[in-house]
Amino acid sequence: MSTTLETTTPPAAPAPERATRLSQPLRLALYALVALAVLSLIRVLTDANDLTSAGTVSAALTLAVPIGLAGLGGLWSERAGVVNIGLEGMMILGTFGAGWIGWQHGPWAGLLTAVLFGLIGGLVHAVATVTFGVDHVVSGVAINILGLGVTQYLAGELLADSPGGGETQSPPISALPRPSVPGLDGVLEPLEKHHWFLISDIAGILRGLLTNVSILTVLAVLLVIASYVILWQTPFGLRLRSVGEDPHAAESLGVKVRLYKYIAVAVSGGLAGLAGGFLAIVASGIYREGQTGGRGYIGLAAMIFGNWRPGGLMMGAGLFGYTDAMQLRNAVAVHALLLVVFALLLVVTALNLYRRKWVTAAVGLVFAVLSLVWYLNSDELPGPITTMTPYVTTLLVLALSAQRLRMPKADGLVYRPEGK
Amino acid sequence: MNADTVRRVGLSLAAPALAIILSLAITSAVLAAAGNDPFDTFKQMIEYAKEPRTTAMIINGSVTYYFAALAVAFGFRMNLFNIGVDGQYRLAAMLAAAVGGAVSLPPILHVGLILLVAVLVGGLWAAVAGLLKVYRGVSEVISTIMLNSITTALIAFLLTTDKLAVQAEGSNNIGTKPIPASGQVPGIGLVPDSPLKVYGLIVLAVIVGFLYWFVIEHSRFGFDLRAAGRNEEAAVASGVNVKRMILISMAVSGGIAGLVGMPQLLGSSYTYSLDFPAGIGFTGIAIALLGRNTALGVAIGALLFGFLDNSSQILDLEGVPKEIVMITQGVIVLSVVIAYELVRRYRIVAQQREVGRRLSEPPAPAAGNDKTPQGAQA
Amino acid sequence: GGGSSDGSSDAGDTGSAKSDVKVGLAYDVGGRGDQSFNDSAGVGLDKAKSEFGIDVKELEASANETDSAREERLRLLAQGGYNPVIAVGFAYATSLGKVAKEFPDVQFGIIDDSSLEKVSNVTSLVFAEEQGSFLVGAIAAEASKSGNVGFVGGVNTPLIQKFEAGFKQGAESVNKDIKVQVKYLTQPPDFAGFNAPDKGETTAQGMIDAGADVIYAAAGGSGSGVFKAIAAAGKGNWAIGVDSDQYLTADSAVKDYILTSMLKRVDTSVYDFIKSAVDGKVLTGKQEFDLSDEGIAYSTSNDAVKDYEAKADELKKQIISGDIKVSATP
Amino acid sequence: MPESEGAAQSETGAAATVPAVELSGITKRFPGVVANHDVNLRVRPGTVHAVVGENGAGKSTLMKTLYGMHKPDEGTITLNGEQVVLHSPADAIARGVGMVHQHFMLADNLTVLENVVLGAEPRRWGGFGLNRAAARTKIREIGKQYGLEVDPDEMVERLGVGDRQRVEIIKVLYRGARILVLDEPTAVLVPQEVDALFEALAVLKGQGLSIIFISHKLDEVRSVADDITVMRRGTTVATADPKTVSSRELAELMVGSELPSPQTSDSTVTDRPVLELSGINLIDGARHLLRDVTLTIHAGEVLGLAGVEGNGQAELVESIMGMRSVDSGTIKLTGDDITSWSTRRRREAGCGYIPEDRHRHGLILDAPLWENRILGHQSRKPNVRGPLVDRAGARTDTERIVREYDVRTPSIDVLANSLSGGNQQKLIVGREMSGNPKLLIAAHPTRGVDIGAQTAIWDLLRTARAEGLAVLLISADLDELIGLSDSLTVILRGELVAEVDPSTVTPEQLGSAMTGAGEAA
Ligand SMILES: Nc1ncnc2c1ncn2[C@@H]1O[C@H](COP(=O)(O)OP(=O)(O)OP(=O)(O)O)[C@@H](O)[C@H]1O
Ligand SMILES: Nc1ncnc2c1ncn2[C@@H]1O[C@H](COP(=O)(O)OP(=O)(O)OP(=O)(O)O)[C@@H](O)[C@H]1O
Ligand SMILES: [Mg+2]
Ligand SMILES: [Mg+2]
Repeated sequence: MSTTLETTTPPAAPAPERATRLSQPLRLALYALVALAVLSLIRVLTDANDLTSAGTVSAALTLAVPIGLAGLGGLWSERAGVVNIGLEGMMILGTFGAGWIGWQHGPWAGLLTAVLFGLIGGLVHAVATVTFGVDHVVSGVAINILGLGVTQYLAGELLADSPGGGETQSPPISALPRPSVPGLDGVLEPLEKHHWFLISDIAGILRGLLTNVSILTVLAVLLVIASYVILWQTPFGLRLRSVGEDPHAAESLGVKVRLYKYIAVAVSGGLAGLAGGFLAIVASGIYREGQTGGRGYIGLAAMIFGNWRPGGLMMGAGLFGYTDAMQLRNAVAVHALLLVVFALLLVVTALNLYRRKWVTAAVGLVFAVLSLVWYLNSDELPGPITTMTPYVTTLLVLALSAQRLRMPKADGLVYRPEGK
Repeated sequence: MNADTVRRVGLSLAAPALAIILSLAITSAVLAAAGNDPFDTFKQMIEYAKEPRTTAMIINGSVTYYFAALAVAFGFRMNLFNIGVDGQYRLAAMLAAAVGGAVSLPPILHVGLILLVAVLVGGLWAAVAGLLKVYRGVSEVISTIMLNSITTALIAFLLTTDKLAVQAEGSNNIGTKPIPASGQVPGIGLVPDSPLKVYGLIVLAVIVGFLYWFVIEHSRFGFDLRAAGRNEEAAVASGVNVKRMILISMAVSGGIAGLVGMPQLLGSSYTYSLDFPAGIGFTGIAIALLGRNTALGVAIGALLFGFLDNSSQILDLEGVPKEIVMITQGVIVLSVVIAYELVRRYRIVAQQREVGRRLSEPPAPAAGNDKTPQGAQA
Repeated sequence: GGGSSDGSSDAGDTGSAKSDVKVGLAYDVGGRGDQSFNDSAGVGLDKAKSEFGIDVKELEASANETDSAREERLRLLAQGGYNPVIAVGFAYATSLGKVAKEFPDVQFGIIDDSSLEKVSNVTSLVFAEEQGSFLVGAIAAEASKSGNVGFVGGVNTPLIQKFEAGFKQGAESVNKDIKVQVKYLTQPPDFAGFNAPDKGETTAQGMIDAGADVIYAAAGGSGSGVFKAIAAAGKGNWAIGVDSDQYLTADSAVKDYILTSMLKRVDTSVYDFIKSAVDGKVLTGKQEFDLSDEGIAYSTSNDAVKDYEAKADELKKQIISGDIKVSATP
Repeated sequence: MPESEGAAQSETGAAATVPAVELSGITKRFPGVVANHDVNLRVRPGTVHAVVGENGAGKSTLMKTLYGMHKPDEGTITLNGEQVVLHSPADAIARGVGMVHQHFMLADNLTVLENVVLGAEPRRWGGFGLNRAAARTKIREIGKQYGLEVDPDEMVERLGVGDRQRVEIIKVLYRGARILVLDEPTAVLVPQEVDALFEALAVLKGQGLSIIFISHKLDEVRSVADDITVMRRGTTVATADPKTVSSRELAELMVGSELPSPQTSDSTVTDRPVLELSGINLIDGARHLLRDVTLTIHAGEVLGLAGVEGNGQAELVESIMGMRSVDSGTIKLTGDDITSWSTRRRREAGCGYIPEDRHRHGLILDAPLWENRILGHQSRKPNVRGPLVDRAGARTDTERIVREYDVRTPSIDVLANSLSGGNQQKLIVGREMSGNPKLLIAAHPTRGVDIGAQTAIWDLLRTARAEGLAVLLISADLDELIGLSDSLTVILRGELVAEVDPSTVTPEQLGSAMTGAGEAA
């Protein structure tokens, strides 16, 4: 018996992932600290103080939230096995809902409408994919077209004659409160201004994160945490994820597969709508046609980037928001990023050498040298190039670390109940 | 059997019909809700579409869409989602235009060169995503999304007067050096008494469409492609080198994408300028899905979208918001697949009934005997 | 769009002396209600409409459309008996080139393009944006205490580069070693830069953090974001608007921070053009609007600008007299 | 047959207590298919009741009905004397019915714990949270109680089949089932694991649980069951007493055919080596998947590879087929070094492959049969002409396979997924046999396939072998392995640890060698 037990588990199996999973928070913290140190060092060398300034961080936050929320929407539905390319469309619906109601009845009402509109988009997706078993991508693409068409059509009908608005934009929406942790600013600002190694960086980051933050940003962060708790720490979440991993197994244990898929996709839509609401109300204070600018897709990317997990998703969105803030705010800092890339590549190359992956290492080295040379032979990047920053960075990071992605087993598969 | 074929044909017609009816109904509802007379609106569009010039415009629009949709469809055939067609065709068009404007060659060669450049650029740009997927495991969905934005920046970087662009006197536009006559493709008077000619490259579209069909359906490569698309593991076991397939199909998809801008470039604008149409790649996705990734279906889808886009021009003049057609397009994509899905389910059930009829008869032992595994001893 | 059709219906009763001229106007992407470039043209049209009681038809453009679509829009107007027909934005140049040939007896006007000035039935309505930008640049330099000002361009096109060029020269004319931060929000064909207040705000914030205290927003709808950032930075920081007098249109929270606006009177050009047609001696060829004819100007509705007007008007004279040549390219 | 019916009567008469399960007159129709027709089954409480029948006889369908996965069109279900209507598995579970499915119903990316508690989660935070701690303890208890130990926090995808089987049973016990349905639970187990399973069943029985047990292995059935019900063509045709009935009689009741024995006729082994592996090593990061594997298969030889699943068989097969590239060592096919060849080239050189998982590696389920026939032969006649696919050629050859290998299908245009597994398997065998291969790698060629099809496949292997085919046979069915092989090698932890003589070895000895218990002995 016991011998059987030992041998039937594949002996070749590597150290169980659990062990690593336990120490993961520590590892991440360590990584973060190292990364920060490197960043700080480069900041000191190049005195591109914007690399870790409060301004950058808070801008990054604002830019990351819509992507993060959209990605979170994607995460909910894909965890239940429904691919959601329609995020963009649902987001567009959200922006319009927020603008249309927002300028008349205030931001909170607008926000609610945004969520509602997104949710409707989600339900359409659910009906198509779950009830009619349509290919998920097709439905998603259709919803993107619909989202655009419906909003433009409605805007023409509902906003054309609004004061200070028009067919393509809403009148301004009043802003939401931006609370701060009291007393913090006074302490951190001087610290940051000294530009000390590491200390000022931490001060800057804290200041960016804790002062003058939109209430909606706070809400967004809470939603990410809540999503983790709900999906990974509750029976509801377990059932929802099981539906995305193996619907037939779930079904055989009495889980109402379709119900959970519906809930997940609806929530997904609601979150995408909220992302749109954030864009309109917090980021812009106004609804404008084409406001989402493909953020739905970026959100999707962030989710995959984050390996279908809230933490990873947050990192993905954060990285994107940070680099985007960088390129919008400060060309010098972007230029300094070249050095960061150089450092990053060096580390990775070292790892590859250690792992005896010669080719990969060589490639990495080449790119490292290139970025260094580029840095040394230029004192600013041309405007258009800087706008590439977030996209290139995302690709770069993925290329350096994309292997162990694990999407839900039944993700994107059309589910048909036993015997149907 | 004959009755079968009749039914099969009937079914394959049922789906599109159902879809059209559904989308017309919904569109009408939306129109009516906003106080516009649906019937009148459709009449307007059709009347307008029947004008020779508009017909020509519709065909031209469809030609462009066709390339885009084929590019996407090719990827879909082996489960690759190339969202990057948009970036691929823009970069290809821009560089091809630059080359075409820079050189002077005898007509055929000149055009050939431009097309070649376009295909190569599109293919290589797409191959980047392929490489990332094969060697670094980066999902092509992300990489192509990112590459689209990178393309935009790249073009902006290159399209300046000190690099590839020229600025006409008094113009605020900026574009590549215009392609001389030798590099232009004359239009064809396909539509009788239309002052507007149909893009000469419609011929190329037909050829590419045929090749697409032939390669996918009749070649070994196509078989491997579809095998890898439908069951990758089985394909590997059968000796398909999936990594290579991914690279090739990504590159081919991008190559076709490279052609998207050509009808416009060589048939009408002759330069890649700031107002060169963008976003066709995304329309292509919708059309590819609408056309079930088949050469013919995609052609029909392209014509449908071409019709809706162009004939909607008249609506504004009549005070009907032309965004309505976008709603129609979305609804069509959705209702078509729903219709196909319903028909597909019906087919499967029918087929199982078939299997059942032959396999499981009323359990009378007499009938049973000849079917017992006894017979297995061959 | 839906709103536009009523233009023709109630034309009669608004006007005083009903004219039988029918004016067609094709907007650029963004269309009526963009609180910016297109609206400015709309204002001119409305003014003409109510004064001459003319018939008007406005058509909207849609994003990512082809030349043939623009062409068709102009053609539809010309066929519909509208004369003159006005095309708003340089994107129409190519298509207008073709359509103008088809309708020799229709007079076309195009804004922001003079590549067709040789064509007899096309009137080019163009502006010397660099001149006005020069003045606000000078004002910015005067108003800046940090000797560090910013330029936020909506989309990186030659047209917006004219604004940048003028602004830089103006600023330097006052303070030769002033620092001018320049940023374009997006690159064509991504025209989102003209309606991305969030991007505008982030960029402006970055410029302020980098020391700028006056920022010129040549970014259409994204300007509101720039104003927000300036207002957040508080007293002593100034924003400069563009196209119309944004001190009058911006919402109360930020308006006081809008020192002045570079006025590009698209409305005037449209109005003048229509008027000339109504009067039967239609303007032709290249109609350049600049400081001399007030087609380009800077707004003084915010009293804060008073302190700098003297200098600005001084420079204005020199530009008009030609003592100062303002280059249109950065 | 009548006398056995009589036996059934007396049986029921004898049963004094209320039956735990009584299915009467159950009829279940699927589109066009009568899967169950007037099925009657009664299970005495506290007994193991075996249900046997050929593929497609309707066993799984019947059990799914009992488990509430679909409603019967006719007939009644009575549990412990109470007639019930089951709308969903949830209902069945609530009434103490639990089912272990024929094909594992486990989510790979979830932990054992999550798989077990799914749908019946212990709660905390006032019913909102998932109480893992409680679950862990309960699972450990069950483990101790029935000797079904599995680490609750292990990812299922890391488990071998034996452990997976345990998890399935724990799932059921966790829900406090009193009636257990096990659908072909032993198909993938080695004798030691089977024994372990049966020990567990004994304990359960001792606690008064009733167990319904489905299997194609009749000896097994006779050793474990208290009662046997035989199904054929969708209906129950007899009940039998395991103490008196012989496997042969059972087989006759099932299919009217005699129980086939996989004895090989006299050896056809030649001295022409076909496949030569020397010093094959396969390393994946830290894991040594194959260590120094060296073996030779000659023409006309069937080499049996015995081993508990997950000990490197799959990796070995994939290395031979070129789906993995080995880190060291050489592979020779009839003399040529093919170590660096692509899979396609190896296939062209005459490597046939019957994969372990026909659905994943063997077929394109949503493609018609004739396209599936091309699969793996994309570069060979009659499927292709030059760079083009030769539809006509492929179709006619598919017709041939369907004919010669008795694939039960209405036409070669139906999709592969509308064939029963057994028939799918025959199609694959036929395909791999065509283009006369030199080497055939047969992984579990008869898994889940009924006796009739088994016989057919065994015969095919024998004939091919006689014609000089070299076969590498991998199977969990040790009788099959011993019966067919000319020589037997045992693989353990990626190493070839023992050579045994099939003519002398018993399944038990082989089993202990496979589990490493042999090493000690
Ligand atoms: N979901 C279904 N839809 C349609 N027909 C089905 C379905 N499930 C089973 N059948 C039919 O019922 C018959 C019995 O299938 P079942 O799976 O019960 O066979 P089985 O006895 O379990 O075979 P095996 O011993 O191989 O498991 C099949 O031959 C098939 O024709
Ligand atoms: N979900 C389903 N939908 C339609 N038909 C099904 C379904 N499941 C099973 N069948 C039919 O049931 C028949 C037998 O199914 P099943 O999988 O039990 O076959 P099997 O003989 O048991 O195969 P195996 O030998 O692999 O167990 C097949 O012919 C298949 O067409
Ligand atoms: Mg079965
Ligand atoms: Mg079964």
